[in-house]
Amino acid sequence: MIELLPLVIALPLAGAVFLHFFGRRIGEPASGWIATLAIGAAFVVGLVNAVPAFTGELHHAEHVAIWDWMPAIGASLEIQWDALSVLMTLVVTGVGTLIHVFAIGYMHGDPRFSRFFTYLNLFAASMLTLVLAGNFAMLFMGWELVGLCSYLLISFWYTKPSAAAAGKKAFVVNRIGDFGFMVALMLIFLNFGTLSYGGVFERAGEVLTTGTAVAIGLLLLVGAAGKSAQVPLYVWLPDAMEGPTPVSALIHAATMVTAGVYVVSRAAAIFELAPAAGYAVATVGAVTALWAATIAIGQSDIKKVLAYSTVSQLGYMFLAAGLGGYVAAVFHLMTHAFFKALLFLGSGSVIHGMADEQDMRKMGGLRKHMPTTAATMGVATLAIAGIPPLAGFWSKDEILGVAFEGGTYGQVLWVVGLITAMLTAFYMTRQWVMVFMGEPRWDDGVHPHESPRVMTIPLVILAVLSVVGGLVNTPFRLGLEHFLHPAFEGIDLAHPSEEMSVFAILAAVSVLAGVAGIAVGYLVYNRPPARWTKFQEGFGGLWTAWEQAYRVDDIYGATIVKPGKRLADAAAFKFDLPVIDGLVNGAGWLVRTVGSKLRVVQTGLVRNYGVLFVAGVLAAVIWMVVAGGGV
Amino acid sequence: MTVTPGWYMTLAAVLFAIGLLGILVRRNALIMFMCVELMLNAVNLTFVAAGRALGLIDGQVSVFFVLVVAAAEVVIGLAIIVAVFRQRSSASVDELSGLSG
Amino acid sequence: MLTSLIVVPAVAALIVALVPSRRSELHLPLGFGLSVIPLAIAGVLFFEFETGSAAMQFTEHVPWYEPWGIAWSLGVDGISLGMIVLTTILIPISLAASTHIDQRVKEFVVFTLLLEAGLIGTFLATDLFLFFVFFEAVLVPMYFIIGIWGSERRIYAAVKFFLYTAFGSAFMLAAIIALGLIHASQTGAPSFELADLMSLEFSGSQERWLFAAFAIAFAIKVPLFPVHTWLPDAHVEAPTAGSVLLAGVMLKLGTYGLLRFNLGLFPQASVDFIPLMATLAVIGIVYGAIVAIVQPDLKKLVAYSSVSHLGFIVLGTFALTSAGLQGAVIQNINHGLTTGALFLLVGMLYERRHTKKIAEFGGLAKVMPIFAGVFLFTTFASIGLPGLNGFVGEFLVLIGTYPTLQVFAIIAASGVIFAAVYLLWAYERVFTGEPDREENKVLSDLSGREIAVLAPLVVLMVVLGLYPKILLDRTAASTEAVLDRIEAVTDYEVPEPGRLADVFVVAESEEGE
Amino acid sequence: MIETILFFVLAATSLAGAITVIAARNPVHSAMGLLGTLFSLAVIYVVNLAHLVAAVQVIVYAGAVMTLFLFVIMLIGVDKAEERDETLPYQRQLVIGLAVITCGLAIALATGSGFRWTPAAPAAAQAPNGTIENVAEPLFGEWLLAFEATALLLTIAAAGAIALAYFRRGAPEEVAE
Repeated sequence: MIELLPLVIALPLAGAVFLHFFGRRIGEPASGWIATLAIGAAFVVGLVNAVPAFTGELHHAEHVAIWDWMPAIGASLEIQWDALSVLMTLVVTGVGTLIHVFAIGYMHGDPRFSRFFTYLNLFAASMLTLVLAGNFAMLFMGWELVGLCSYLLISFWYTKPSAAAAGKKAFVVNRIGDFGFMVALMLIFLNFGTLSYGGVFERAGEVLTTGTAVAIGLLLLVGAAGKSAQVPLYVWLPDAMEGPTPVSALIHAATMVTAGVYVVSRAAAIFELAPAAGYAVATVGAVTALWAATIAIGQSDIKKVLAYSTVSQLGYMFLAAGLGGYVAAVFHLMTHAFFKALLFLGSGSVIHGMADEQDMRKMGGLRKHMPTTAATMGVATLAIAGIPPLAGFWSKDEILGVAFEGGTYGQVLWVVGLITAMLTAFYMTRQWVMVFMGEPRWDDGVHPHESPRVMTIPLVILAVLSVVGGLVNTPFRLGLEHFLHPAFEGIDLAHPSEEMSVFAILAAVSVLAGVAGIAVGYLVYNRPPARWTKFQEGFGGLWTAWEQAYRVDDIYGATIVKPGKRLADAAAFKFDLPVIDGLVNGAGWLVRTVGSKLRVVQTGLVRNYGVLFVAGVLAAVIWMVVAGGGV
Repeated sequence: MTVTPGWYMTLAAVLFAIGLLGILVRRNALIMFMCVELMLNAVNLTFVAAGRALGLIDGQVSVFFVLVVAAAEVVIGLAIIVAVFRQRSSASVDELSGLSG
Repeated sequence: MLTSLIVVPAVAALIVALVPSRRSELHLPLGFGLSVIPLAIAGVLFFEFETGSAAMQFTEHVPWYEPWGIAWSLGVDGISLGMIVLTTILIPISLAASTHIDQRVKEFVVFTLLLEAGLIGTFLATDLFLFFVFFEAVLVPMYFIIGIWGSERRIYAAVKFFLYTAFGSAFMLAAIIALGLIHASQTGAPSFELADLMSLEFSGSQERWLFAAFAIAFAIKVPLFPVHTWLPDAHVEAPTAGSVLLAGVMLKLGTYGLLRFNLGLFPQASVDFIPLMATLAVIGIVYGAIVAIVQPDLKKLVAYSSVSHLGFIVLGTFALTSAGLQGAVIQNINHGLTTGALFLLVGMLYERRHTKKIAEFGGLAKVMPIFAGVFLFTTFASIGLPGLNGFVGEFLVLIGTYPTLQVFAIIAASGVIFAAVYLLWAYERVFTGEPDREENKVLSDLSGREIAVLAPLVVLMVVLGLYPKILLDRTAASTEAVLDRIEAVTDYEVPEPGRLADVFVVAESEEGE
Repeated sequence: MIETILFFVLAATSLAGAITVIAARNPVHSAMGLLGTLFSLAVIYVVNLAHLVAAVQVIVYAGAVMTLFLFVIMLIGVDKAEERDETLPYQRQLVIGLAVITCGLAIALATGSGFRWTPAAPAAAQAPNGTIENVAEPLFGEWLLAFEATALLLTIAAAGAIALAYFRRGAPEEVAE
């Protein structure tokens, strides 16, 4: 059945191409269902081929070559099918299908309905190319195509200038990350002579000196930071909320942003050789987690909260991956995909119900009007807060466990992780309470209603997954670790300590943090708004800093964008035109002025010419005499 | 002190120089023309003196060619001068500066 | 066969010229019809081309002026094959895109076909003297195309273009003659045949001077950084067809020349000049991109983007690695397709609004969705999105350059970011948002003809992006031959990436004992 | 001995004639000066055994060319004296400068040791006798082509002169006073 694997990419791609040409004619719901069918079929093919992985027979990576792409650098279109890619494929196609179904409802009435699904399918195909790639070149191809689709989908409503700007910003920031990624590929090619995973990872030990390994690791981190919105390069994700909500759910929560974590896990063999790079990844992750969590607290736009929450949770995954806990990272990736997608879709149905209102301060008391959404988002909020037995608890706890085992530096990161867990619980509860509890603060003329079943069904399924998802890899039965182990053979995976006592204490502490966060959130925000402002003033300037996201955009603007423009202006209009063009035109001017000076000699008088003539003859004679050695 | 061809050469050179001086100094077109004739004759003298020195008759033969050229030049030159002077009264060459750059 | 490739366009030009100008509606269709023949010949040539061999194929040799050893000798190999096919593709397309030309259509078609003959001749000539004849001949039709059918400052641009290139090629002529004489002094009879000249022995400085002379002529043509200012003017003023051909093929004369003659004839000098040429290339990449960001005029923006893209090609050429060279040769063709398409699109905008200023546009995507879609597609091909053709060349060049020129490769890779910035920012200002100006609201979308003109380029962009192997196979042998020759003649060691890996293994095993 | 005296006499007359050509204010006087020079040159030719050349010189030059000159002088009526001042700026200084350089050069060559008049071929024992036969033989032998060329030149000159004169008649009659 392995030969069918290329279908996993081909199906959504075919869907995209088909809808591109015939989408408009097929009309509204049909094109949506075709797209969903395409990605659903891909899910089925993936599932069928995943069976050997579940039963443990897939103990070494299968390869399915499609065709040669760039032989000179060992780049070909080939699929690598091992445990890691199985998991990622199932997550991408599974969550993707649910989001496609949701989008059919959400995008109802949009004039470019079919075009939206073309892009969604194209995105699915690109993400699957990234995940199934058998070499770095194809990975980079998926990497950039995913960036393209996020550009197309963020600026889907391109008539809104802010959406277009957000799309461009996302693509450019991603490109900065890709720059780092490309330099990493250069280093890899120089040292290994090929870009295929096999050639690189098997011989990584012998070929790479620690110095190059650290360099490659750090550069991969730059690329991953660009794509997974980590600290320096995260600014594009909050703006990406301009896109339709299913886009935010699919791309900016479940799949694309996890590409960074996937790359770090895939290149585990290289990070194995470079602990320094690993610590860098962990530090970036921890810093991002805390930084984004603080900002999320101050946000009033329902989607912005979730955006910063995603950045924060990705920080967690990087923290785990950096310390060698790849299984923990991938586990959290999976569970996060479930509940974060659910949260985004939930917020989507809230926005849908509230006639595109996104400001939480104008919501409140919606649980009566949108019971299913309220319930499912409640489950997700508890899951992300890390309340047992939900998925979030198991995966976050394992990450904190991995951090705790990671030596003193690990424990510092554990503390940071714990604080972030508490903050996460707080802002998620704050969001839930502001939206669903308390007094209705709607604008007039808004009457929220529950979303149609086509939207609520995916919510329910994702809620179930959020609950069940965690059981896949509890410390009692390390299902996922056993499943993923073949993909990471030769790498000693860091995982939480075995003895139950340490596990129990850690679990208790993290649950305590979660509950504290929920309590504070509930107590503060279940009151009339006046009470909120008093609580918020308690933090003084900090709160406004959080609200404005530490004005990072303005800082970037002032330090990079504005000087860049000034440099470009100077280069174009002060250097290129006047100086270089000046030189060229100057040559023309020079010839003209010399010519006009010489014109004076042409007086038209015969006798002047006579004199010149004689002078010339005399000069020639003298030269001959002198040269001829006469005098 | 026998007369060597060198003497004739120097005489011709002086004549040539005088002719040249005449062209540069005088403004009257006719005088300049005569000076040209003078210079040509100086050249003829050199030809003859050289022919005599080298024992070659060709010296004298080439005199004929110089003569022909001189004659043709005079014919055309004077025709031009006559034509030009129909329009302008003075014979000075300096007025004729129509071709100035 | 090769001579027919040159003669057919020339004869076609003659035929079109014979058609009386009363029947002006006949000229363009006739010209287009005739220009399809060389395309067919080039197609046959492409598929009959023997992929493995690096030698010149289909060679023809007719002595032209025996005493000086000048001959009408043609030949095609991996390096020039791509360019021939590109030329024969772009000529019919640019003719088809020139229906808006109303005055003096006959002369326009005649000049375009003569241009085609000259271009093909330049790429096929293996006799340096013949190469120079075609190299100069190509300037004349382009001068008229820019000078007559251009926009406002066309005379200035045409004269500047002509003089600038002629200035450069004067040096080249001197070098060619010098080569002929050196050949005469070393082997008795003068000859300009490329193969003969390759076997010449040069004294150190002599080779460097000759290299410099050729390099100046080709650097102006490429254009490399300091000598590039003629390009924006020429592009802005040229008509659509002129821009497409200028950017698509004529710029490649420079890069082709650098690869064929500079690397081919002067291996030692090429190795010595690597730092200089690489620096100029990298400056070109970054500088071209930065300046492109703030260009108010769409065509100037694309012109400066060409400076940036061609910087990649020169960098790949002078990286002297197999991947780098292949990348350079492929990027020649890819850049021709993407930038050709961009110029066609800008030309179509110009036909509708008679302006190229970005500020004049806004929100066109709402009014012209298909146009916006194709423009975005071409933009991403030009930025170098994997899956499309721009990426293959740039990626090969960057990956190939790294082993020899680490720092240059990294700086060049930053060019990838700027490319995204200036093109997407331009796209945003022109296409997104609400169309605020009245004139923008009534613009018509792409007509059937325009789609037909763009379709082949779009298809090629995807095909070459996903399956560049058809081209890579044909160029691999020739580029390897160039590298082997340089390795043989000079002490330069072409780095085999991966061999380092074996080296490490070997080194470690020795240390191990 | 006799030749030296003759040389000095003839040199004196020709130089005198040359100087009167450029010095005389009246064109007729300069014409007479030129005539004197021509005659003294003719005699020099005789001394140098170039008899035919001397004869031709007298007939063609003195006879035809000078008469033409005088004819033109009288025709245009420029035979009155004219002022001698110099109109062109710097002209006089430039000419003096050049004259000085030329004399300097001449003196330098004359006194300098290096420059001697060394005829290419050895001095002939016997100077050629310029009789008609001796001159005619090479003129119509070796130099035939040149001879024909001169014939052509003369016809062109004649045609040119007529053309110049002819067109003038068409033009409106300017008053030439």
